[in-house]
Amino acid sequence: MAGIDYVTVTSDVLDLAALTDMVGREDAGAISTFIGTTRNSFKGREVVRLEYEAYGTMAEKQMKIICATLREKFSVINIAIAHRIGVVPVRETSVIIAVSSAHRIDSLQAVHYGIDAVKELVPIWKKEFYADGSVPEWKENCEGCTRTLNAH
Amino acid sequence: MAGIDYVTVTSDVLDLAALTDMVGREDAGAISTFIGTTRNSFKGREVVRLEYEAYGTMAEKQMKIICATLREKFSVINIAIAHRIGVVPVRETSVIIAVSSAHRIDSLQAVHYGIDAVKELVPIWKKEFYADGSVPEWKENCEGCTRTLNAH
Amino acid sequence: MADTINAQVLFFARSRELAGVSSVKLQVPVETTPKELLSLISAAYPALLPLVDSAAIAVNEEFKSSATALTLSSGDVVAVIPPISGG
Amino acid sequence: MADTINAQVLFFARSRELAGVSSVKLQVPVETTPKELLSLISAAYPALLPLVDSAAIAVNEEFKSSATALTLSSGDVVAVIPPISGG
Repeated sequence: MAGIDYVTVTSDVLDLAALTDMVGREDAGAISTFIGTTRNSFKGREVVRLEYEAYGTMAEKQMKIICATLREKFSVINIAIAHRIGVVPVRETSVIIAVSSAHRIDSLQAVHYGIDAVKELVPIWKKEFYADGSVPEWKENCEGCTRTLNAH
Repeated sequence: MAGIDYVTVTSDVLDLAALTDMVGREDAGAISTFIGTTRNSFKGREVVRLEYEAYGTMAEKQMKIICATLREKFSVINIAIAHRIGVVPVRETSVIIAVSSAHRIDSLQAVHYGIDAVKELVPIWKKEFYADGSVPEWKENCEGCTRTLNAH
Repeated sequence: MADTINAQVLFFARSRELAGVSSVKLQVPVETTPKELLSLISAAYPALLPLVDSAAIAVNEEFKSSATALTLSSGDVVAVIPPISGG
Repeated sequence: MADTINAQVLFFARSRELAGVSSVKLQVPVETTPKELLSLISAAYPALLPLVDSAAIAVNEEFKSSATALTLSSGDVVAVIPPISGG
């Protein structure tokens, strides 16, 4: 039975319960999720909020590629990848990955792989705003890394 | 700042959103969850429901031990482990583990370790009921395994 | 004869079904092992024999290894723990 | 002179802020590479120079490796992709 690959880039608040319910299925014994939230600090500086921007159409394409890769590597049933754009205040959710599988190891590994892949391959950017009023900064998931992006 | 170790064995429906919100915290950038659900089959036989039974007080003690182990091994903030008892119909949730951390790898690894530990150490049992009317069976997480339980 | 105490013994899941009870009081040795306890309990409840090799023993809500030397006291709670299947 | 086309170039995040625009039309060579495109785009928008070494290029919503030989067509969309930070 073909599984769901649900992807979205949205300015709406993300609904964990809805996404988890979406990936559930009668033959699934396991659902794993990852939820990225806005932290109140970064390297000692107080963060008041994050603002996200996306190349929306390409981001969703890249997410579909990630779904296909997850299906190649793991025995999964349904996949949901959702990313929020616009302002995301402290404690709120910016990204959710939810994956279902018959047995737990597959969804656990798939979610881990999936969030790493999102952070590497999906054209979305966050800008950090600080309490001390200093200049807001565009962040990089891979500061100082050797770039592997283009190998894909 | 000391973190939450929330554990519960309950006949109530488990609330993923509430548990996830419980483990969230301003300094958490990541929350990972595992949700175990009732599958509609086991080795080719159609399952209509599961019934769970627990040695409740000991189960919660063992869950607290698991929380302590997670804190030794991973840099986590808050932990919630909830297990449902009584009838759990197909697609419904029997167990939730939710863990928050500053960075994703810790909560991802802690949840994986945590569900494995629950399945190994927490005195809860499930009985499977089949559509073909055959005798319901008490399952074992570790059928044919060398028992390591008592080493703990 | 070695000293004995009157211990509360709990049964769960398959052990409860086989024993036909959830809880009993049994005379057990003060100095014993989980292996010995299982033998003794299954002597009192022969229907439990199929579980003797796979069940664990918990004393006061702590798992005890099969050959651990135990010293039991009045009021101790012994549980017969069949292979678990939670999660 | 080699053939050129009028490509749509998109800017995001820091590249959008530095360029001061989200989208422009630029004459670019039909035969090119991402590295060459970045040089050409930053010649048109010198404020983008700090990003030349860290940005990637996507053509029609696909990442292209730095030295990949590209053949562009009318209507192609080129995006300047700063280092990403989603998730």
